[in-house]
Amino acid sequence: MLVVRAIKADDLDALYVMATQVGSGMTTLKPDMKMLGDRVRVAVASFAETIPPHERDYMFVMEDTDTGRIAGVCAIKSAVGLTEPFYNYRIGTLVHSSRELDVFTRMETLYLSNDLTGSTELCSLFLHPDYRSGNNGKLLSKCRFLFIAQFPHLFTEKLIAEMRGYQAEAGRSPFYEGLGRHFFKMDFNHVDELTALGKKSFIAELMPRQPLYVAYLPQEARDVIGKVHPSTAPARRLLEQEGMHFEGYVDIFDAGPVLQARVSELRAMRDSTLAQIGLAGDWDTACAPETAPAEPVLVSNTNMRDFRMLLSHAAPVNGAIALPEAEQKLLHCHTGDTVRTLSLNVRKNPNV
Amino acid sequence: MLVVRAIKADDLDALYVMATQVGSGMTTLKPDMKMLGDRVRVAVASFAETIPPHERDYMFVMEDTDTGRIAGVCAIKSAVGLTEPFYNYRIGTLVHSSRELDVFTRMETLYLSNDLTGSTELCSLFLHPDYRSGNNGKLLSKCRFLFIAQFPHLFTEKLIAEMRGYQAEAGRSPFYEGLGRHFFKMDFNHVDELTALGKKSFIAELMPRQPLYVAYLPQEARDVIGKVHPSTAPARRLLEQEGMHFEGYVDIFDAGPVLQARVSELRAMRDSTLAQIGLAGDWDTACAPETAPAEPVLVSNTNMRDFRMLLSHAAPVNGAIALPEAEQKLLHCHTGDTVRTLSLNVRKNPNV
Amino acid sequence: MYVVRPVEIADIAALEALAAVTMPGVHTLPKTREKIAALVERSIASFAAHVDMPSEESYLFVLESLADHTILGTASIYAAAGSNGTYFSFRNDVIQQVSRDLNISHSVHALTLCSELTGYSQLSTFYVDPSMCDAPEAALLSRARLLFAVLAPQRFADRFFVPLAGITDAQGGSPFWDALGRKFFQMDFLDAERVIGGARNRTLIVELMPHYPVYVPLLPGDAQAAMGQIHPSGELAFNLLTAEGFEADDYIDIFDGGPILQAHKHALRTFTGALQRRVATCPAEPDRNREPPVAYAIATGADQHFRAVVMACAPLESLAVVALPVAVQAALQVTDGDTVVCVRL
Amino acid sequence: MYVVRPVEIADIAALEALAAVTMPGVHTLPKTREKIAALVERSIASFAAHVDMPSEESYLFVLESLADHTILGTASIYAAAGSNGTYFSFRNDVIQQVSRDLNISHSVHALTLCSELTGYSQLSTFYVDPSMCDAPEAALLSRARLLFAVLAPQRFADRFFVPLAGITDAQGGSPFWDALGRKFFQMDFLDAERVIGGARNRTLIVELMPHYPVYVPLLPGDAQAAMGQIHPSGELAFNLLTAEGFEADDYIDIFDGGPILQAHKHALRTFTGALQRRVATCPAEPDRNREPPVAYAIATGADQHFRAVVMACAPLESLAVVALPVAVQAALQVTDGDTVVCVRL
Repeated sequence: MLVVRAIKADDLDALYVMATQVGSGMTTLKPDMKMLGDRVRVAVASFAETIPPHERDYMFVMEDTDTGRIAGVCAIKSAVGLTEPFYNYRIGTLVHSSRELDVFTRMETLYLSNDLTGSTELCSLFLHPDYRSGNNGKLLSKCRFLFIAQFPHLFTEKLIAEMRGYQAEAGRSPFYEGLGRHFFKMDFNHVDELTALGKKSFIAELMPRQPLYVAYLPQEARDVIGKVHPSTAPARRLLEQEGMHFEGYVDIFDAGPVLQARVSELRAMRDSTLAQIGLAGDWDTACAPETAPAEPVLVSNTNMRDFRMLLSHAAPVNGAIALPEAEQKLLHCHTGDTVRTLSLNVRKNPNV
Repeated sequence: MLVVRAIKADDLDALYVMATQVGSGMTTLKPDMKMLGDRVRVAVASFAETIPPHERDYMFVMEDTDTGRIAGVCAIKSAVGLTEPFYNYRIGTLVHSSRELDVFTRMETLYLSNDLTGSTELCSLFLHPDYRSGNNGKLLSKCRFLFIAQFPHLFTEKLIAEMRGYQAEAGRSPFYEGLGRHFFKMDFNHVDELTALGKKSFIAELMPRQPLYVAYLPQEARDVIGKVHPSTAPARRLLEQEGMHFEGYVDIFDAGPVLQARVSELRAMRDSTLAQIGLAGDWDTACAPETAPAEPVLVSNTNMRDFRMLLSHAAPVNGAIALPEAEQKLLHCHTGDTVRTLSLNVRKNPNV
Repeated sequence: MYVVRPVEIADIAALEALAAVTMPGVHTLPKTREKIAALVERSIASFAAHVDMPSEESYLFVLESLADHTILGTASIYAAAGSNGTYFSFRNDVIQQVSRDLNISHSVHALTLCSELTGYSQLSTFYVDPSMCDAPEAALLSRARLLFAVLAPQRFADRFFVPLAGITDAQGGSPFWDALGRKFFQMDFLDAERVIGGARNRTLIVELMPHYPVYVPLLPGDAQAAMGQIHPSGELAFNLLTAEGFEADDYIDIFDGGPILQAHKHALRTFTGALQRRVATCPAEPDRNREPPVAYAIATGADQHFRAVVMACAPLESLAVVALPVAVQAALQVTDGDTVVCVRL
Repeated sequence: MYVVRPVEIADIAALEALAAVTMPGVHTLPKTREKIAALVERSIASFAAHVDMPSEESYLFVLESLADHTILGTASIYAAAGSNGTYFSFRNDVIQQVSRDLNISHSVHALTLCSELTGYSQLSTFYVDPSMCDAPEAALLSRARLLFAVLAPQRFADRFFVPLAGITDAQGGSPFWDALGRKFFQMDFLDAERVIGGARNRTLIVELMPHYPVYVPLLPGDAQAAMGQIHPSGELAFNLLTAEGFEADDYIDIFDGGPILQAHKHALRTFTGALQRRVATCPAEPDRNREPPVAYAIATGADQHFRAVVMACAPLESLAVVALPVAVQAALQVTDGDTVVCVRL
């Protein structure tokens, strides 16, 4: 079975092996033992709560308990941009209008901003190709929302996730070619590497600081603003189901979208429920709304330091959940313990 | 009893009388027969769906059915800024950081923007002082959300409400004194009047177009950015309960906040339910969760042209609502008709 | 002989004929008799006015052949550009970009909508009959405006500028306009020029044009190439003006990207080289032993009596008087002992 | 007699003594012997270099009393400001605001961080002993830098600027800094000047200073009042430079708001008034019938042999030679038939 759990110090080697599989495009998960070691150390300290909340970086691994193999990884960074500026373009609107000529022109504009400074970031999601099937991707991505719903006081009001932007053939970014290249005079991959290494002062030095009208860009560049890389589209949909939205912020290099949410408006915050492990009373069971019998449910324990989560088919009924023994064991829980539950899939209000 | 309903052509006189009571500060409800007449005409055409959705202005009156008197008014404008530019300041963040000096400065900035162009606006809320008691204010304000939940296809994704900004003694606006006055060289009230009259080209002509650092403003002006006038605080809270938030847009003159929501995330969209007028089955009643017996519920009919809404104490149970005869009459409904219901007050998830 | 003088009511028909052949674009003569008549009347009133501070005056000059009294060219100057508003132009800013970490150093050009030329005196309409293009009278006509400013400095600002028409294609399209103005105005170049009447001081400009600097590298190649380029019809004017001391690199037109030449009067040859000389009647037989003769523009009159002609004579630098033949005196309407200003052409 | 000449190693001690009395602020001598020595060495290398394009050279001059060989002042010039980066300043923009509807018309000043002065030649350190402030040698020292540029134009740009220290209070605080720089740097004025070493070309400036124009009306009154105002210690330099032809209104310093004077060389009296004359030895008894004598700065040498002195003599405009007493010839290290440049002081 698969369980998602807080990373531990001795996961480092497995994490490194996984990072070698990631390939380019994810700047936060590079096969660099020093970088990964630092990161795991911070993550372990985060779960142990030995560093201040805004410095934390909660990293989770998905473990295949049959083999002990690490199948995936994902993380929640408590606050971005507090030591290095965190840049985005924000898409705004300017209206140019003249009554005299009866002209009304609505223009999109790009503002270089650090508006998302201090936001909590969902990042570093990677699922090993061997495990890309069934609900595994959903489990890995959505586990973070359950964690946030369990410990909301640890997070700022704003949650973000940067999505990889659209690329054409051979990794060419039409947005970068239409904008950044004129100012950086170097290849997209080179720029990408520099930012991964934290060398960001060149952004302040070379990036045009004045707001730009989108209409100045070539059509090809305009077309991809806020578009994700095709391979990222499923990941985007999962986040959108949980209440994250594209609110007009994009990456300054490839114009990939940033999804955002208010923590308090996440589906996990609204709909997740606590339940005690055990059998529900007859009356409760009888009155339970009739749902599809095999509706999967995310279930986690409520323990920060040893946070663990899995996908169950046991449904919580009026505050009780009949969790199978094996799953209790994987969660390090027993009958009578409280767990947090959230249906894996979204149920829309049928009345609107 | 009080019923909120779509305005009708013959409400004009009563509306004018009400507008004389409003006083300064609300630019959209002035005692001007020509302006009000135009507005009522548009509103009637809106409910009749004889003008395109983005031109509509749904205006509601609250009628005291005992006396026939108009007790209050409120409106939903389908889309702002499509004929005259709609200006706001957007508050952004810029980080100035130098590793060399170990300086990291996070600055707030004001961007003159028309970002909210095309948004649906909640506006023109006024409740006659004689009726400012009980749940009347809530009923009047929240009726609009039920209307939106009933006809969501008519609205854009973004919903906004402009809140009156903070004023000091004698209507002095510290924000205006610290910023606008330097460029407009006239009194706040005069500026306010000009915008009410739709004379907005002076904004393009005189307003500083470049982004401003908030730190340049006097402390007194900075302190009131995003602050509402004390008398507006209760109205703000009502909107926030329904899922509207301050997202960093403020009025360009007095820095009053704009509250925003995605229509799809409104409480009314998530939680309002349809119910048939009639008695619930025994089984349903028996299984109903035990709520406080007198929990008030907003109930509306589902008829666009003759939209009517009131506050009831009948609770919907599994798709049925036992609405008293008198209330059915006020809603122009009968047994077997479908109504939309939403609890007046918010129920928070007790599990987070 | 030819004289440059203020326009008169009687010239309207001749101007109308000139207008029929001038090119489309900015800053040429209007096409209708009515508008030409309005221009002429405004000019006559301006020359007649007593001016302490330059304001809405507009002075129109014509080049007349004294032989047959035909009008062979016209040129104008506004006392203060944008006087009832703001004169808008694009300032050509250069931003140095340096990153020592990356070892990058280059400059980026940006165009900023600005109003700095407001209140400058503006040289406008300039047209000479093709038959006269190579004659010194073409230069005389162009400089007559500055000579008038030398004679009546209180009528003008200390700085002058001249917008020259930018390049357009055969259909009257402008690549610069297509990349910029069109996006905001949503109309063709010639339509925009028509609705705005060639003006650069209207509220609608600040309403419609971009508020933020335009980074030149983001413009399409043809628009970049058009920046600061003159319409072929403006070549003569351009050459005369740069020879005069005007500089071209700082500003361009907001519509077609044509160059706007500008200068402080102290940098202009007409101002720095103007010599005040007393008039003497020419001896019947000029002194053949003197240095070879030099072409001078000779002008007089600080009001409606302004006149300017071309004359060749010995260098005047070391002389206190200028000897004028009777015919020249007649053309200038001066006589022995009057004062004229003389500038080498 | 006094001579202005390139600094030499032997002057280091004297400069150290001068540095001990100069005011705190920008563009004065460094305080440590080590840094002074580095400056001197850099200057010596610059004077000795063969230069085609102005770059990182920096030239330091001293005013020496030939009577007792004391050093009474020093002045320097950089060949190209910001040569290893970008020289940042605030450009003083004026935005015309006009609303015809509201009948409003006024101008708003805005300060824009710009790099336009990059590559200009920069006049820097200037200090004269108080005993010499009223002597013509103070003017000589200031102008010696430009005289050197006249003699060695390939070493300098066509445009020059001079930043002058702005006003500070008794505690070394700057009201302009408090309103602007402090908000971004989060430190006191003197601390900021110390960490940046008085430079205006560092990456951290673009990292920390505001990216958008600062609207002047939003600044507190004392900061507005400080804009373009000089520190009292700079008054002498200011007067000498404006008399020279420098203009003060276009740029101010990004830290203290002090004025930055600038000019094209064609606008500077030293360039426009410089006369090249052959040296002749002075007659024992000067001609008493000539016009009253005029004070001239006389200079020679396009490299480390540069020398300049003050001398009174008859006007030189119409002469081909300048008669120099033997002592002056010695001070300039010239002799009969050599060429010198002469400018009226």
